[in-house]
Amino acid sequence: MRVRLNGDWQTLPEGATAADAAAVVGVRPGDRGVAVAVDGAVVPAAGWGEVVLAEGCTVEVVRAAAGG
Amino acid sequence: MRVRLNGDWQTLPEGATAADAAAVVGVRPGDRGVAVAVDGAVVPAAGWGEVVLAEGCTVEVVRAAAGG
Amino acid sequence: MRVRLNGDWQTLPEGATAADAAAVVGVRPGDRGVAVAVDGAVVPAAGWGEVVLAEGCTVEVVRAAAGG
Amino acid sequence: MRVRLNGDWQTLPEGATAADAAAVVGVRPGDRGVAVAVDGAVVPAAGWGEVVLAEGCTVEVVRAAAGG
Amino acid sequence: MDQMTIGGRTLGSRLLLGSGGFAHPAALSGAIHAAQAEVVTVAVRRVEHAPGGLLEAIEAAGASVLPNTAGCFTAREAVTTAHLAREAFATDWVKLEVIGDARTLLPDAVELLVAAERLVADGFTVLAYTTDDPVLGRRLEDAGCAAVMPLGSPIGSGLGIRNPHAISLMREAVSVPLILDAGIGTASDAALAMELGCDAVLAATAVSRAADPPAMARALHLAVEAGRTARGAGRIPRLHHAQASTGDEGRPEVSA
Amino acid sequence: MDQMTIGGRTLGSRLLLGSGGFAHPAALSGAIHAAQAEVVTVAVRRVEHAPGGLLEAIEAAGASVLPNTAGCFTAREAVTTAHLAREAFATDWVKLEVIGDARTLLPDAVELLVAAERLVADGFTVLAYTTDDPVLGRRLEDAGCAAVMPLGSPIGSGLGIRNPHAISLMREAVSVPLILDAGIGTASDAALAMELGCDAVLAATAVSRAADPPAMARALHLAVEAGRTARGAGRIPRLHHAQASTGDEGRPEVSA
Amino acid sequence: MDQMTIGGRTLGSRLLLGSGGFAHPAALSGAIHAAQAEVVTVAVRRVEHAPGGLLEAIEAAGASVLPNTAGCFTAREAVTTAHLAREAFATDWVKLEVIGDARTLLPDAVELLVAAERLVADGFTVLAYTTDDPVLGRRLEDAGCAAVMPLGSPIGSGLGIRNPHAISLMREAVSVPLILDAGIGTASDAALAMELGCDAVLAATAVSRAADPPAMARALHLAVEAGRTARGAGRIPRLHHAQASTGDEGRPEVSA
Amino acid sequence: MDQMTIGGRTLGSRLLLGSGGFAHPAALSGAIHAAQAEVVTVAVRRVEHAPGGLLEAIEAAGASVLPNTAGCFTAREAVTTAHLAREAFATDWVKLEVIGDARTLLPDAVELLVAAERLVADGFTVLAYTTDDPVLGRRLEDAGCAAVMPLGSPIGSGLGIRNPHAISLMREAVSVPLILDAGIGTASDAALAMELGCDAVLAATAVSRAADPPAMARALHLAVEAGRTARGAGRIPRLHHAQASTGDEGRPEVSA
Repeated sequence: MRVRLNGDWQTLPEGATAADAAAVVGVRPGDRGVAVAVDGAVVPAAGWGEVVLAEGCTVEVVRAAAGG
Repeated sequence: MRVRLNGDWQTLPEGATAADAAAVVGVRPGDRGVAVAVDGAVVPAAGWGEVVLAEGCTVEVVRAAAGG
Repeated sequence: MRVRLNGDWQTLPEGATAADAAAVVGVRPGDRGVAVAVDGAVVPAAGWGEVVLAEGCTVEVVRAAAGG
Repeated sequence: MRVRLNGDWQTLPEGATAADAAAVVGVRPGDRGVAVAVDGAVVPAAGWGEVVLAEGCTVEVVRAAAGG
Repeated sequence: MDQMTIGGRTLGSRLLLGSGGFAHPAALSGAIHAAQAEVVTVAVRRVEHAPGGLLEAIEAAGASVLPNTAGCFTAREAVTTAHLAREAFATDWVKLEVIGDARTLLPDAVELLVAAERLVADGFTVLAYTTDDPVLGRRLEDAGCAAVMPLGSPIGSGLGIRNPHAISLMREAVSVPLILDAGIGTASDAALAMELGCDAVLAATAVSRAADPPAMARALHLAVEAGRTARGAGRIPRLHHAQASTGDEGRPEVSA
Repeated sequence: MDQMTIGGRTLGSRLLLGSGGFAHPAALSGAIHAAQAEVVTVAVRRVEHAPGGLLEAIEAAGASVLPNTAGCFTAREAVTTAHLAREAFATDWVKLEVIGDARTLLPDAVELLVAAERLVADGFTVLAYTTDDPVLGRRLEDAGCAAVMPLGSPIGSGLGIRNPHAISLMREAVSVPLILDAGIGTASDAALAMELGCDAVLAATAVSRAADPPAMARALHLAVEAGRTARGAGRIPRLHHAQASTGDEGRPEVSA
Repeated sequence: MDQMTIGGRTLGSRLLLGSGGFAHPAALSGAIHAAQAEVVTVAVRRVEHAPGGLLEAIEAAGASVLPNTAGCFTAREAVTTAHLAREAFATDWVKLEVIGDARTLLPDAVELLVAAERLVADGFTVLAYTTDDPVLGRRLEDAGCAAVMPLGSPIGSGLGIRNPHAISLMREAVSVPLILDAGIGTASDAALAMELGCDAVLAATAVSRAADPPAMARALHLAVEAGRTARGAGRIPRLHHAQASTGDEGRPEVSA
Repeated sequence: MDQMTIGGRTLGSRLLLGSGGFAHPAALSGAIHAAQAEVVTVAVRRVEHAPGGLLEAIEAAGASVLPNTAGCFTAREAVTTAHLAREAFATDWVKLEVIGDARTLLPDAVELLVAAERLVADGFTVLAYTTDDPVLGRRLEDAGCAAVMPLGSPIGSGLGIRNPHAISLMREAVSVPLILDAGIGTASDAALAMELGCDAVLAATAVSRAADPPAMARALHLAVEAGRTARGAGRIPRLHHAQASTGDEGRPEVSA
């Protein structure tokens, strides 16, 4: 299954969850200061393991960066 | 029949038209530089005689005034 | 003898000194923060008693005033 | 005889006049729009031939130049 | 001066005039002539408050009428007013004003844009009175406005161009004609507007309430041409120190 | 435009031009015509550095010559330079410059005043280039100067009028003609100078180093007339809030 | 200085800081301390581009985080970014930016208002970065924004407050806290903002790219307090002429 | 803040205060404390017009007295006044004012310089109130003045610094301490003075006639430190366009 993860196309196993995608970029549930959106909808940390990704979906995993 | 003509309530006979209202404020079809709106819709000069006013409607008869 | 003391013509006895003029406006030798000029020349406090005034001279007795 | 002519030391014959100096820089009496000063004093054109230069004097021959 | 084109129409004059505030009709005529204005704004008012003869006076002075929507606080009001004006004055042109505040008479960006889109769709040639916001200016252009009219300062304030930097950014942002509207107080304001890249200037109160309206009209006419010519002439750069206009070379020694 | 009088001579043009900085002589001629200038400044330089023909070019363009004392740092130098100029150009007029600093080319008040007094005594018509100091301006007038020429900003800087308030105070202080000299960068600067009460403007670098000198000359000519006309027209007051130029009376109800 | 309240939260400091542009994290910490800032903005970026530790550094310096929506060009982007920030940083606060132009980074009035309404409905405490348009400021307040943040000039330009008159009109128009955002270059800009009636100032580039960021942070901290104190102190009126601070009464005659 | 040295004396405070215009003596004391001023100017007046106790009040507030020559129109008057002050107050310091015009209270350059030379020769430490003319400033320094005090605008006018460019040129021209005197209206004026390179600021009317003098004194004290700190911090350059303080790198795709 292909998902667009932080701007890059990645291959994840079928049934992969938001938590799996987050893990690819080094983020685990419980990490502080991060957030995940799937197809533009924010997924609360508690739900990362339950949200199953769909083929072609967009996943964004973000953190605070220096900014104005 | 009561119509609100240029901000004042006026009594016009049943069946009165936009032309009749215009006449009240001294304007006749063919006068240059004037326009009439009934309930916010502009009535072309050619149609003044055909637009029959309804009870309680708003008629505005306007002309150019000095302005910025 | 007439002297111009702080802008007003005053009559002082012949032989009057700068000290005498100062006294007229309430100033004594040893008073702090005052100065005396006779005809535009500053007279040190120690010398007030010795400077004899001439007819028609100008005496100024000054102090600090509020100012920009 | 050495004179300082327009900033350069030049050798002129004894008895040379302001007119002679002017000639060195290409200016003749009657030329329009020029003036001569010897040691900081302006010499009217009519007098160029009569003003005899002294050893070491400064001669300036000027004209209009573009300027603010 | 070179001509300009708004909505397909060519104008020889880059000074537009407002008709409000004159002490009497003859003063308006005199000002139009002195300004050499080809376009004069008028408002739409009930006939009892509009004495008549204004159109004729403007046309007799050689100008054409640009109706405005002064006093409208909503897109709805402005759109209807524009339609009344089209019917009354037989022109598709409208100077679109949608005001957001009675004390400053500043435009309301949101209502303005809604009205502009609607009027463009209805076939109007829209000249939009706006803030000095380059992004809004671009949006008005994208909406199809024929000209964008940023304010220099509030209407009638005479404060001139409070933010020249913003006007220069508008010039970069907007391709349709840019007309400085509102705030002009005197000639140097008008010249500055043109130097900043405006295509034209609209003056109303500056002229009509000046002590001598025709004189101020003439002054602004000259200033607009001066400013446009100066922009085209390519001004010198600004320097912190001096630059001599007279060379030092060949300066005589005269200090002896 | 109305005429002005300096030292008993009547001038029809209120824009004076400097002759320095032009790329070639023809550019100067073109600028004089475009500026409609009647007075053009020239410097006094050694003949080797002064190619000749400048006077003739200026006169052919219909203007007369105003010699300056550019580059002089003392009263002594300036006085002698003025005398050389009188001899060479057969004019009593001199634009008196006594510079106090090479980097800013700002005037030296003390030397300036000494030179002015001397030249007036020697029969010159002195136009004094000065700071924007009203007290110094008055002193120069009292010394007999025919005109006082405050700077807007340093020579050639193009920074315009850095202190309009000072220029307006100078206008109150000085009765002889006031000519804004130095700093003009573009048309709006010249218009502003006139609005502040100056009687004329002198431009040099602004014209000669513009991308298109005759165009800038024309722009300044127009701006000077615009500014002077505007001053005479009596501008509107500046207001913090807006003042409607269109009355609200009789506005139709069109919001239904 | 007196405290201020935004969205029900009391702040002791009226200088907010941006975290962008610092050469290294320690510089940010030093600046927060020197600024005595309690609120520091951060952006939301992909984890690969966000090295981590920023939140901790800000909190260790005693400040709390204000997420921004920098880089968003539509209401949709900004709203989602705000939701991501709320999830990541456990705060309802958001500095709402919706940009309309990449070169000037000026806000887009229409998208801004749409996003503000949505975020308020979603329970956010919205601090809205806006133009200096008083009508838009009022609309943002009416939409429920907790603070209105007008720009002085474009982000990072250091041009200060280009239009003080507009900021003073915003103060009249807006009742919620007014925070001058964008354009601050140096201390006098911050002082002026407060004198015009702003409740606070946000500085980013002015501090982070100064030669000595903590020094500039401290300068702005002082300037904000200076400006606020001055506004409260009731400044003297502006006069065209002088008013002596020393009376002439009793001046001795010493000219003999 | 770092210390400054005038005429060999070290001062910890860079805000000097004028004693004129206060409603009552206690207001002066409060202002001295709030300003943390170490130097306070006083005038020299006939005893009948000088109620006494002023020196004591100033000293009790921890400051020392700087006599001025306010009201003098000639070098002669100023020199004698300075001598009277030295005798009365046992100080060699004098703030030298020689006024050239009663309405603007602007200095007379020529008389000022004559008086400065004389007083320096007489052993005074001269702080010279002057125009914003860099050449005159240099001449005053060359004459031996211990400090040069340019005006921002006329005394008591509250117009601030009308010509910041001139003040920056003065900073380049003068090596002795530069103290901005006259015209300060509010905190941002004082901050700007320091940013332009002044070493200190003198405020009189701005404080004494403010609605709340101690508050304004404190505001100016903060502003002076803010401005000086900002100058030392190395401000960012001014840019025509924006410069993002938040990078675009890593911005999430959230527009779906």
